[in-house]
Amino acid sequence: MHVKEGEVCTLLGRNGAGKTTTLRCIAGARPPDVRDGRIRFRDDDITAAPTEDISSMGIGLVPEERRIFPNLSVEENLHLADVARNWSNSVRRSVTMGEGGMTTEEVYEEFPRLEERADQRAGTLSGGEQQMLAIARALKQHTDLLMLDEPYEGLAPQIIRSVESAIQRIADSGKTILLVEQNAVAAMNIADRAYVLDQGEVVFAGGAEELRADEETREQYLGV
Amino acid sequence: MSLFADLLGVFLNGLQAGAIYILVAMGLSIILGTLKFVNFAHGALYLIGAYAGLLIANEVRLSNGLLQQYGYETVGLDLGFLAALILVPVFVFVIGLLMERYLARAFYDRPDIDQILVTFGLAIIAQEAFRVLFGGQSINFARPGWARGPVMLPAIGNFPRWRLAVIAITAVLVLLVYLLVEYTDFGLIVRAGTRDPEMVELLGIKLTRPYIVMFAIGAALAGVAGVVGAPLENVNPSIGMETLVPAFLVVVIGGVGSIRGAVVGGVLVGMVYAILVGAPLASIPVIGGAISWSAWSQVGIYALAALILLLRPEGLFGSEEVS
Amino acid sequence: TQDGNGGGNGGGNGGGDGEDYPSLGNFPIEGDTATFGFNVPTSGPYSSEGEDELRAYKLAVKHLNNGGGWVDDFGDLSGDGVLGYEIDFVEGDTATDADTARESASRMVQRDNVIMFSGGSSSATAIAQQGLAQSQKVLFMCCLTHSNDTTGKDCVRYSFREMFNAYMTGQALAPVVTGEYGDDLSFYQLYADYSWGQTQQESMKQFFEEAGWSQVDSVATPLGESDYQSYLSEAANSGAEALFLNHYGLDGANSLQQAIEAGLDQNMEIVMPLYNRPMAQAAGGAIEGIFGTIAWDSQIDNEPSNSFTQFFGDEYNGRVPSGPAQLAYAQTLQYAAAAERAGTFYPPEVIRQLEDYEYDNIGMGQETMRKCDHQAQRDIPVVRGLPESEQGQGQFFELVNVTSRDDVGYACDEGPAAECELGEYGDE
Amino acid sequence: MALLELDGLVKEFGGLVATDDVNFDVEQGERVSIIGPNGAGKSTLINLITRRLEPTRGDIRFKGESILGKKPHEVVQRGISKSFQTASIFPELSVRENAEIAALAAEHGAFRFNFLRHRDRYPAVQDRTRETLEAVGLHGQRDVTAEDLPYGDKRRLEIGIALASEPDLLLMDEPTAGMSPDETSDTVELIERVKEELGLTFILVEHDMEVIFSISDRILVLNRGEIIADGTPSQVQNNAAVQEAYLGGVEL
Amino acid sequence: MADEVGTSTEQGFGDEGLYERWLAIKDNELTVAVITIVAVAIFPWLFADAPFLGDFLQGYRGLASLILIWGIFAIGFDLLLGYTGLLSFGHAAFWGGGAYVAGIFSAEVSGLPLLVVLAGTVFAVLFAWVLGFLSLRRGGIYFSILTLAFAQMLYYMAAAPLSSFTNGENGFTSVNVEPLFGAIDLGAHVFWPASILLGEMLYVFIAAFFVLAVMGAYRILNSPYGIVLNAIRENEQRAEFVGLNVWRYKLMAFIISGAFAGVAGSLFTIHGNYVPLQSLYWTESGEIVIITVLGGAGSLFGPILGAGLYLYVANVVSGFGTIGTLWHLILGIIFVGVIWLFPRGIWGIVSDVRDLIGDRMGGDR
Ligand SMILES: Nc1ncnc2c1ncn2[C@@H]1O[C@H](COP(=O)(O)OP(=O)(O)OP(=O)(O)O)[C@@H](O)[C@H]1O
Ligand SMILES: Nc1ncnc2c1ncn2[C@@H]1O[C@H](COP(=O)(O)OP(=O)(O)OP(=O)(O)O)[C@@H](O)[C@H]1O
Ligand SMILES: [Mg+2]
Ligand SMILES: [Mg+2]
Repeated sequence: MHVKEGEVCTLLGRNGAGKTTTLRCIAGARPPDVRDGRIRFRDDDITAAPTEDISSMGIGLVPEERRIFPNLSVEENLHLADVARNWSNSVRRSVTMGEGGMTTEEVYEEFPRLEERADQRAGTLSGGEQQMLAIARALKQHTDLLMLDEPYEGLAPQIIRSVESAIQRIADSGKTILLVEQNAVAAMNIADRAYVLDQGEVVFAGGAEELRADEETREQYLGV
Repeated sequence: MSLFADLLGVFLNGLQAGAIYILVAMGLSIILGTLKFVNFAHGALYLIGAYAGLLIANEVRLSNGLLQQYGYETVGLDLGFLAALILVPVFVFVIGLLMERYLARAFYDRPDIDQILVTFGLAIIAQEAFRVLFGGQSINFARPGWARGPVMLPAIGNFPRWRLAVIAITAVLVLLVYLLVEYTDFGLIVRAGTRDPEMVELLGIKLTRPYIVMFAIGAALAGVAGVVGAPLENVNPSIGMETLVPAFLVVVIGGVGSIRGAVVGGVLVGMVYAILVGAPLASIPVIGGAISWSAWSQVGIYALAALILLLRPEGLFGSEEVS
Repeated sequence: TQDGNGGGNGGGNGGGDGEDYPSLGNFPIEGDTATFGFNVPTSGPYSSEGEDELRAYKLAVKHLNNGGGWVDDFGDLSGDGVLGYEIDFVEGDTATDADTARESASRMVQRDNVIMFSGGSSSATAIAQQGLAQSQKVLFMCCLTHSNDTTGKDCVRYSFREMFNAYMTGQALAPVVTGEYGDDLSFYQLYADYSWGQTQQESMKQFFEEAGWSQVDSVATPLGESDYQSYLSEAANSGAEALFLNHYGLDGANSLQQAIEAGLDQNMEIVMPLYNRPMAQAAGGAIEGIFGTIAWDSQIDNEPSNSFTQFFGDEYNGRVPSGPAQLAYAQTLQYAAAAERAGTFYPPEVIRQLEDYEYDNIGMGQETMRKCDHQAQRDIPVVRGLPESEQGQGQFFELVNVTSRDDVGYACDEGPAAECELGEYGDE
Repeated sequence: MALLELDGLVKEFGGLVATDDVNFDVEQGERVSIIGPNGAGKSTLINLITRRLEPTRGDIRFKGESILGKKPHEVVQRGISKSFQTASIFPELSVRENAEIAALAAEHGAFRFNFLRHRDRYPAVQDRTRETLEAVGLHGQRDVTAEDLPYGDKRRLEIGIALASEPDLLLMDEPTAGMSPDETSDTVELIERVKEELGLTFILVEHDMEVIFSISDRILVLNRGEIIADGTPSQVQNNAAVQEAYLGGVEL
Repeated sequence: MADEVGTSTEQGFGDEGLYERWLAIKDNELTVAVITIVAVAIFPWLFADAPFLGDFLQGYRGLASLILIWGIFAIGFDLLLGYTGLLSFGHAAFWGGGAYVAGIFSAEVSGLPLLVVLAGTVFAVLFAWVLGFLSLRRGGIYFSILTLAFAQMLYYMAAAPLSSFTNGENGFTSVNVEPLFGAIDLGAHVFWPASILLGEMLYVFIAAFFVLAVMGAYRILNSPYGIVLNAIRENEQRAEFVGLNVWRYKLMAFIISGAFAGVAGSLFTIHGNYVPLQSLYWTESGEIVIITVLGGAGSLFGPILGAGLYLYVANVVSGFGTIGTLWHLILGIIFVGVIWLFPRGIWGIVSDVRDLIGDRMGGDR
């Protein structure tokens, strides 16, 4: 499996197909289980790199269930991304972090809702707001590759639409996006290319159009 | 003596009694809240702080123990009390670093019970090591004039100068730690890590160093407590454990991980104690007078803890998720 | 009747005593070595005291076997063992804890078959050990224990106490202290809330009120308290002119130190009824000018005291012996002398020799070991703490007075003795 | 009378409404499946029925009697058993002991004062243990430590534990999650067999449509805490709302 | 003695050899009883008087009794820690509380030994019930600290407010033990020649309780409770969801372990004729934790081994010159080492070695 620079790629499959696991492997979370295979990012082998280094190299993950810090305020949640950029993790650092992503102002422009809630504790935000915060946080990082794990999960239709357009805009700005979704139709709206996963194996790889045309795969693996 | 002055006196006594517990409990609580590490050896850090302070400040004559047997009748650097106050926190901070690196880290993933047991064992080792080296006797922690004797306070009368200083030092340290945790990037990372360490790493921050530093800060607080608290009593090998038990009560009363909780818990314990000992109860006709409530002062502290835990199991300022 | 026998070493009368006594406790002794047990705290809060006791015990054994020291002056002792037996000893650590002390003592009795054991340092450990002594029928010679109960409520036939008690401390202190500070002061007492502290404060109240002082209040502090500040502020606010700190050991060092720290000495006269050396050491400069009583002191000027200070110092390169050391040494020799007088180690006979024994050979004047409660009637040294600058070399006190035994003490139906029931000799 | 009745059940987590006014009945002998997107509130619903969660509003009746205010173990004793989403077993005990615990709870009730009687003196417990293990096909591995079993067998053991108490109603939360196709079909077979043999009533939460359609009489579709469809498999399959919310039809 | 409790239900005697035959009978209740009785009967002689061994060990009979007493305490504690997974730091309350009540009962009501033990045990049971009721509302570290707090409360009560009953720091000295059944003096020797092995009646009295305790614990572990408690330790939530009233089982485990502590505490009073205030202090709770973990929590024999080892070191090794003064330190280091490297304790190491040898002997079983 590979993702090209600048494209929007989507990873589809049923529950438990292994989508989240794939993203987590890339991000380096709980990586020692990777038994076979390599993960390369821009020619660097990151299979065994520590989580924090992978993040520093420009791979951002918006994980399932959002994982914002409920005990911190919205502002603090966003600030943490800035802190992360300037934080030196070891005395002799092998990876240097590039320029940051968006500033807080830019993020607030993107999601005006968050500015209104700047001082609210993130745990008390609505689901949609939390999702925005999670995406905003990833945008603030220096991310070349943004990985989104079911970003529409639990969101109301109009919020989905605004999240969707945010993703679209990010994609347009030249960032690479890897989107994981159960909802194949929604994903294919913005994807250039798609992979379909089942029981941990890639069963389909190709352009979004191609998948749309492939009744059988859709029927069998996506239930559509 | 007016009732007001009386109450003021009791308040001050309660505050000073609680101050040392606050310092010890704050470190204990931070370590338990952020690192989820149960440290029964925290009292040993108090002990180390006390002995280190004693040996830095004074020259001490030993009358038994292994050192004395091997000819070291007097030990200590004799650099003065001020030097001790400055050097001890640094020294115990370093011990905290080592403890995190070589002990706690190996036990983060093991059950609570193992953490309790291994640190309990360590506390015994520390206590016995001091007993073996310096003997079991209590050593007087002599101080220079400016840290000794009484000051005259309006309304209250004579009050030990050093106890007043301990209250002030505690207040300053509480404030510093509070600012550090609430208003610095470091504090932000630690607070975030408390809830979701993996996500912090996904953002690109390795938590190893913030954790080790946080642990060492907690340790240093216990060390400070040792060097400022021991002069109020005497230095002997069992003071560590004796301080730990009430400090744990303060932590659970206040709520794990909460600085505010440690402060309120410590003050509460100090106040209950001072009230049971002091005048207010005795001057109330029905319950005072005939019965000496002072005999109940220790019982009162434990009863308070039990009561609060039963009514509010997560402690006064604790959040439910921690346990 | 009860017949405690350790080690199951059965055996009839035998022994080398040449007398026909049944076997009882660890009597008769097998072989030709009699073993003593010395059970002192070498860890815990009174360990420096215990170490000094141990030095004196070892010296006593050495002198009993080879002559020297007071052995040469005691008419009953030969300096060639006791009753032809060579004396050996075992030691144990009480850790200043009654439970440990008792276990250690029972090891001495059962495993090492000691014919006598001695020790103490803390009334709780002494009382625990003498209970064992009575049930095992092995003699216990108390060393440092000051509670009225040791020879009062908890007294036993198989134990003797040379040390005085809280009651006698009150009697000895009252004249000296009232002489110094005047005879119409009001006083406030803090006391440790257990039997020693309770009896101590009762005795202080009794004898100081008899001397014309009046008590404002007497407040108990829990055992093991380390922060007396709250109690002391109450005392300071009470308006009393004197403060008695009936605390002992570490508690005493803490309460005295904290009283000085809080400036109580500026407005009140402080009295510490019972001192000991580790206490003084831990309290440091705080003891300056504070009155109290003490078991024995090297400054007492008479022949036995001077020679004890001399030969103890010779043995342990110049060290000045403490009061407990003198008690330890004296008690060991007293036992040996009694056995010689009895002509046997058979405990009931040795006990009878010790009961109502009159002596003046241990530096505390003319004494009687009373039969009714096994309490020595003797003089009591009253001391005053030295300033920190003059402390050192084992000296912490200035000797103010040695109160004569005629001015202290009580009849067999009075005071603590009224509660004493000694129990059986074991040969009834 | 319905075996299980849910009446206006609401569960809120802070501001989030996890189940929103859920009403449905389950008849004796019925096999009901609950489907719905992630976070729809399926597990929450199951947890409400097993009394692991306290509802914000509403009532749950089992055999005509409200079970609100009952402890989880009391609900189990009344005949509601649950198989967990992730294999929840007693890892350091043997397979046989795992089953025996459930058998004990079934034979002896929630608590009994029998700590001085040997376990072997209860033949009924032993029999039930053996029957349970045979039913899930683990009798041959009875002396293996549970944590050493392969994942699929652990799930089977987990189901076995739930079955040992001979429940009237069995709740299953994603019983085939994490299983390979073979293991999944084995499990389906197991469920089929149990269904035949014991005539159980059960409620199943699953994402695997094959499993759902092959073994349920009735399907409930949950979306954002609300029931959006309730009917036979074919009815549900053709339901537009379901297509939209879950099966993936049209984008919102 | 049997530590792997109740692993075999179907027993068959084969002729394959001694080892198999041993395996077949070793978990039989009668076997356990016989082995325990024999071990207890020869223990004091081996420990104190046996030629060479007794001299080498330097044991003594009083210590043998004390080891059995602490052994009873440790067995009970292990039911809670090893089998139920609850770490109590407050068991001094039952040990010391039982000891005090036994002492006071003997002085005020009756000195008949069985009644004295009964009184101490009843108190421990009732107190464990109350304390368990309050402490078991919380798990993990909170449970440990709650039990510690309640036990300390009892200590301070005994030290000051209740000192008129307990005699405060001096300890309770008025213990009055009468002859057993009014006829058999506990201080007297048993009839010859049994006295060579057993010594005094007191030892027989204590040993009888010890055998009962081992058998009782063995019964409990092989009863439904054994497996239920294990289940609670392993996965408390699942145990609740198979329909077990976890809370009541935990409370029962706490009470049962309190009862063992009460029996042990009462015997301690009879053994020593004295109750030290120290018996209520938290260090006593710490000691039983060390004993149990060191010996091997989660096995029947481990804690007994731990009790023997700990008391031996504390009372005998502590007298050996320089090493003696270091005994506490060394024990602390060993304790930390055991938790770090061998969480199953010394008995865990022993049984691993034994299994290894067993595998060799028994072939591919
Ligand atoms: N820690 C774990 N232990 C055991 N199995 C796991 C673990 N994590 C994931 N799995 C299993 O691995 C498989 C793949 O899981 P994954 O979360 O990657 O699926 P997914 O495609 O993201 O599903 P969803 O759509 O529900 O998010 C699942 O069957 C899951 O149950
Ligand atoms: N303890 C809790 N505290 C707060 N929110 C919770 C809690 N448990 C569940 N939720 C929320 O309630 C909603 C419903 O969760 P639930 O687990 O019932 O979903 P589900 O339908 O089982 O999903 P899945 O198919 O992924 O298992 C989710 O948004 C979840 O985040
Ligand atoms: Mg996923
Ligand atoms: Mg679910």
